[in-house]
Amino acid sequence: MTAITTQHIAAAVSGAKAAMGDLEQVLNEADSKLGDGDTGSMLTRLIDRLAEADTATEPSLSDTFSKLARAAMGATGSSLGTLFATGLMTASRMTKGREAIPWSELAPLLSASRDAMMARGGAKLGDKTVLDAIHEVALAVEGLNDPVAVAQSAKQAGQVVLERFFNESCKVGRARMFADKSVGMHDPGMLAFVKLVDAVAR
Amino acid sequence: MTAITTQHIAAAVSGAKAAMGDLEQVLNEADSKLGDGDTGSMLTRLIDRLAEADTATEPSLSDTFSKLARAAMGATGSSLGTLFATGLMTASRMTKGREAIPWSELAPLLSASRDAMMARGGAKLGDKTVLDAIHEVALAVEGLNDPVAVAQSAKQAGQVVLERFFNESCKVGRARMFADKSVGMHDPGMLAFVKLVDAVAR
Amino acid sequence: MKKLLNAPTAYVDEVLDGLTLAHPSLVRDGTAGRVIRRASGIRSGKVGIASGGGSGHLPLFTGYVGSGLIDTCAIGNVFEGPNIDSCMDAIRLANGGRGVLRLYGNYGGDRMNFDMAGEFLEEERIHTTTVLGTDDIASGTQDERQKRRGVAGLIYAYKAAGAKAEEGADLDEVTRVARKAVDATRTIGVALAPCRVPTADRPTFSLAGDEIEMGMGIHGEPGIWRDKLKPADAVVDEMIDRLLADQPVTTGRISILVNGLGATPLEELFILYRRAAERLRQAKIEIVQPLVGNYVTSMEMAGASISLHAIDDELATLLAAPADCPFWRVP
Amino acid sequence: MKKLLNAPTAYVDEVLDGLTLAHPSLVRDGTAGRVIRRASGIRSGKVGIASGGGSGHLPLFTGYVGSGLIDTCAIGNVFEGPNIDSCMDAIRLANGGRGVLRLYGNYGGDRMNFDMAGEFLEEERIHTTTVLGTDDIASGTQDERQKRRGVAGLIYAYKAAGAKAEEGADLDEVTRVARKAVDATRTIGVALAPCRVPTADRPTFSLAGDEIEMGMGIHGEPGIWRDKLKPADAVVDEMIDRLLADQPVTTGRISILVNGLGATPLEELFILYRRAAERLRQAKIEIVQPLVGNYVTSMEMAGASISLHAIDDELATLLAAPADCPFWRVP
Ligand SMILES: Nc1ncnc2c1ncn2[C@@H]1O[C@H](COP(=O)(O)OP(=O)(O)O)[C@@H](O)[C@H]1O
Ligand SMILES: Nc1ncnc2c1ncn2[C@@H]1O[C@H](COP(=O)(O)OP(=O)(O)O)[C@@H](O)[C@H]1O
Ligand SMILES: [Mg+2]
Ligand SMILES: [Mg+2]
Ligand SMILES: [Mg+2]
Ligand SMILES: [Mg+2]
Repeated sequence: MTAITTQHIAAAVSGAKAAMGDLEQVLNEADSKLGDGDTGSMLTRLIDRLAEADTATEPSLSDTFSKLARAAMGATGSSLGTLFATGLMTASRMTKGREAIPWSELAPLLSASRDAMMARGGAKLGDKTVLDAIHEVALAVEGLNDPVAVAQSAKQAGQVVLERFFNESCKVGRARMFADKSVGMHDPGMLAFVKLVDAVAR
Repeated sequence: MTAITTQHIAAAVSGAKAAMGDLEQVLNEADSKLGDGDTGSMLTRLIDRLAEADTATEPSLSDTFSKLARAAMGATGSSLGTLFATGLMTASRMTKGREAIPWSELAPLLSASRDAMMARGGAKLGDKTVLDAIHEVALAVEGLNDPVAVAQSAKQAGQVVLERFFNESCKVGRARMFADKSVGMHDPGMLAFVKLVDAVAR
Repeated sequence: MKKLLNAPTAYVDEVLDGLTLAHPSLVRDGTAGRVIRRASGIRSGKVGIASGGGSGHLPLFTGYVGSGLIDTCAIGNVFEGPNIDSCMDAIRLANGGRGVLRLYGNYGGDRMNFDMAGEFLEEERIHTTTVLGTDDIASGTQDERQKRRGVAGLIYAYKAAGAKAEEGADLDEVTRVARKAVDATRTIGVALAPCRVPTADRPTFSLAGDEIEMGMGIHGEPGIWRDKLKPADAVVDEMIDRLLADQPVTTGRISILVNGLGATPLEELFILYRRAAERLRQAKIEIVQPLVGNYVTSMEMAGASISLHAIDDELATLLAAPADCPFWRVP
Repeated sequence: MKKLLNAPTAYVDEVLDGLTLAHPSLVRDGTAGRVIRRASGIRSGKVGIASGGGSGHLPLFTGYVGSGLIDTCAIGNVFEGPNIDSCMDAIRLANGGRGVLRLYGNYGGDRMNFDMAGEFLEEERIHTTTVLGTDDIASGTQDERQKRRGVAGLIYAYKAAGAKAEEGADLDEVTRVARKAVDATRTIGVALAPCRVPTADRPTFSLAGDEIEMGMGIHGEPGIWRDKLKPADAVVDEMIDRLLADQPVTTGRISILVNGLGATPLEELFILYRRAAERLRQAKIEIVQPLVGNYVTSMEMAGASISLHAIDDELATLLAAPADCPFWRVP
């Protein structure tokens, strides 16, 4: 039975990087509707930096996550990028000293990251942010220990959460002031997470 | 036999003012090709000022021209406007003490104005400017003493000069540097003069 | 939306190189060169003021590093907050031993990174306080004032805090006047045309050829209404009305900033100022030290913002105190 | 091409009202209010410097009225020369008894009106001289240099002549250094997008979404070539090459002005400056007092110009002399 290792993380990063080519302007476009139009370019840069970080020789999963967190932090100070780095730091803390974790530990890892991101950013579940997508995926992979099933469920959950929030309004940031305008469009952070899950879970 | 009186001048100004409504943007457009796109708006303002100048009670043609010259000078400091004012000043000087002049004196008046404008602006005949149009009209009305014939000849001369210079290149101002670009278009000052002659000589 | 640039990803670093080459009073510092500090360094014994934010708003933020203003500035990519390292660097470099005020706009990324920087720096025992600019009245209702974004009015907080710090005041005092300046300042903007983030392939928003948007944010975030272009006086009247409704000027005295967003010519700013001054005169409000120009921009965005900074004697004195940076000087 | 204005025909007067309201060191004067002069008036015994030109180029011309710079400025409508009355007023108001230098750009309308003003003033016995700015290298060949137009580089002539006049020099000396400054200055511009004269219903020119025009004049007059947008460094390289080819810098020292035409953000100007500084360093030319910003604009035109002002010891001293106007200050 397989477990999550540093190699899986490296593969996920490569997958994400490959996906960003097409995603960059799609995410910029989504962000430009209510925000400042930079989500895609920011994530492209961030993921490029993750890909540059050589994690092959890291002794533990924790060290890998930590190295990636530091790379992410160096790449940006945007909301989403910083939350992303916060999630990676949490993952690092939770995997101290471990070379691999079973797939069934992905759900608690995601949940803990989500909580850390909530604490850092001050948003709540239901606010129509990246948090809701992480939450949904965490729930979907809960208890699963088979990588194929995990991938399947994660992808499915991504579609579900996107659809569910499509007609909701944003409740954080300046967008909350113009709640109506955010109905009928995807939150760029949520969209980014779902699309990257799709890419990584091929 | 009629002669040119202050009333004729006033009628000419009204005619010009009425024509500017349509001409303003046409002349701006012509000027924007090689210049700064303001010929029409400048002339509109200038002619509005001429129309505001009450010349009805001026004792002589000279006083009328002088009042108009001052109005023109107050309206603008553009090349064409200033040359226009220079022409009016010359007309004033040439009509000192006279209440009316025969139509046959229009040609020498135009010629003298043209010469004063050449001295002021430093351009020559053939440079494709308003001067060429004035020159052509002066030649055309030379010796004529019948207002209908004057009007007819002046209008015809205007068409001729516009056509003749259409495929010539500008030889003054910055446009001279880009002589090729001025081929196949009208000089805005020349076009303005011809169109105003058309309007006034209805 | 043409731009004179080289690689879009090199934009910020090339801008900072040019800025510091042209203005030797500013130097690049910090691990990634993403801090601008005074060439002279922090004066020992002076409270430091560290700011920061995303690129694309020159002269904000980096341009206001100078005497009587801020000491250091962490700078992020275009419309992205500065990263944690830069925030830490900016705080450390502003530390002259009497503590550091963190004074920046109320944006998610900026806040998270300055917060994390503060946590990391706890063991270094640099005493810090935080004041956030929240002047944009279109970005939150009255009862959510603390959620509003900081825009052009932030420079009044720089001025007040900077003057107080230069006086030798302690961190609490510097913090108090920064907060007081923020509380006394309101801004509203109107946009005529968008800008484009260098790495993006289209503008941050689109407006029809005859439309304007009232209340738009400095990153192109949605505003209060979008409608046909109106005469300048009508636009100014609405802006002044909204500003005064949000904050009645009880002191009877204000400074006003008529700020260009980037592509709007000075001529138009003076047309706006003329009307604003007329309206304030009618309201019997005295104008002190008006500012008209491009003080806080969004690259090539077209439009303008108006900020009113209501002053009492204390704020008036701080506003009038000497200050000197490449883009704002009070003699 | 949206504009924040009221009646297009009121544009210039409203701009001047706003300008003088915001900057009390400048006042409107002259029969039609179309002269800006120093609030303090002309100092008796000082040579006066009168300038003038069309509106639409702020801070040029009116913004440079101030100590160590010009004394008065006649201002016309947008892109039209000032009228004779204003020219006469500007000359008279600049007369402190030691003569007046007329210093302005080499444009037809401006020249005719200043000439006529001079003729009308002959009987008033104000001793005047004339120096015309001719820095735009794209507006005439080398052997027709006296026909070239004056653009951004005119401010260097203001600075040199203004400093000399402030020293107490006589009219001949002030005239000599003005001419020397003009002779030492070359400018070239590149346009990215046009502007619109307020009363016109379309822009002064049109450029495709991916095109730029090298050498375009500040009113949108045709330039040297029109082509696809290039990287900023390539654009700067060509501009610097053309400038240095026109005028080899024998003194080894220059001031450089990287000037925004109106709608181009400061960020891009710093990107241009960075490269220009690099190129000059490579050419072993020392940069003194660089200027980067919007010094001479064409309303909302997008693009930039680069001016090189080659200085010897005399011009360096004049450039470094104190000067103070709302838009340029040398301490
Ligand atoms: N406080 C927050 N909590 C959770 N998610 C957030 C928060 N702020 C922003 N986000 C997420 O980040 C996305 C915007 O990311 P990005 O464009 O990179 O940031 P910025 O707003 O700094 O430009 C949003 O769509 C949202 O999903
Ligand atoms: N020196 C000159 N001599 C004769 N005509 C001139 C001269 N300069 C300009 N013109 C005429 O004026 C016209 C331009 O007028 P206008 O646009 O009002 O002036 P400006 O160039 O000041 O914007 C030209 O088309 C030309 O006919
Ligand atoms: Mg964003
Ligand atoms: Mg013209
Ligand atoms: Mg952003
Ligand atoms: Mg003109």
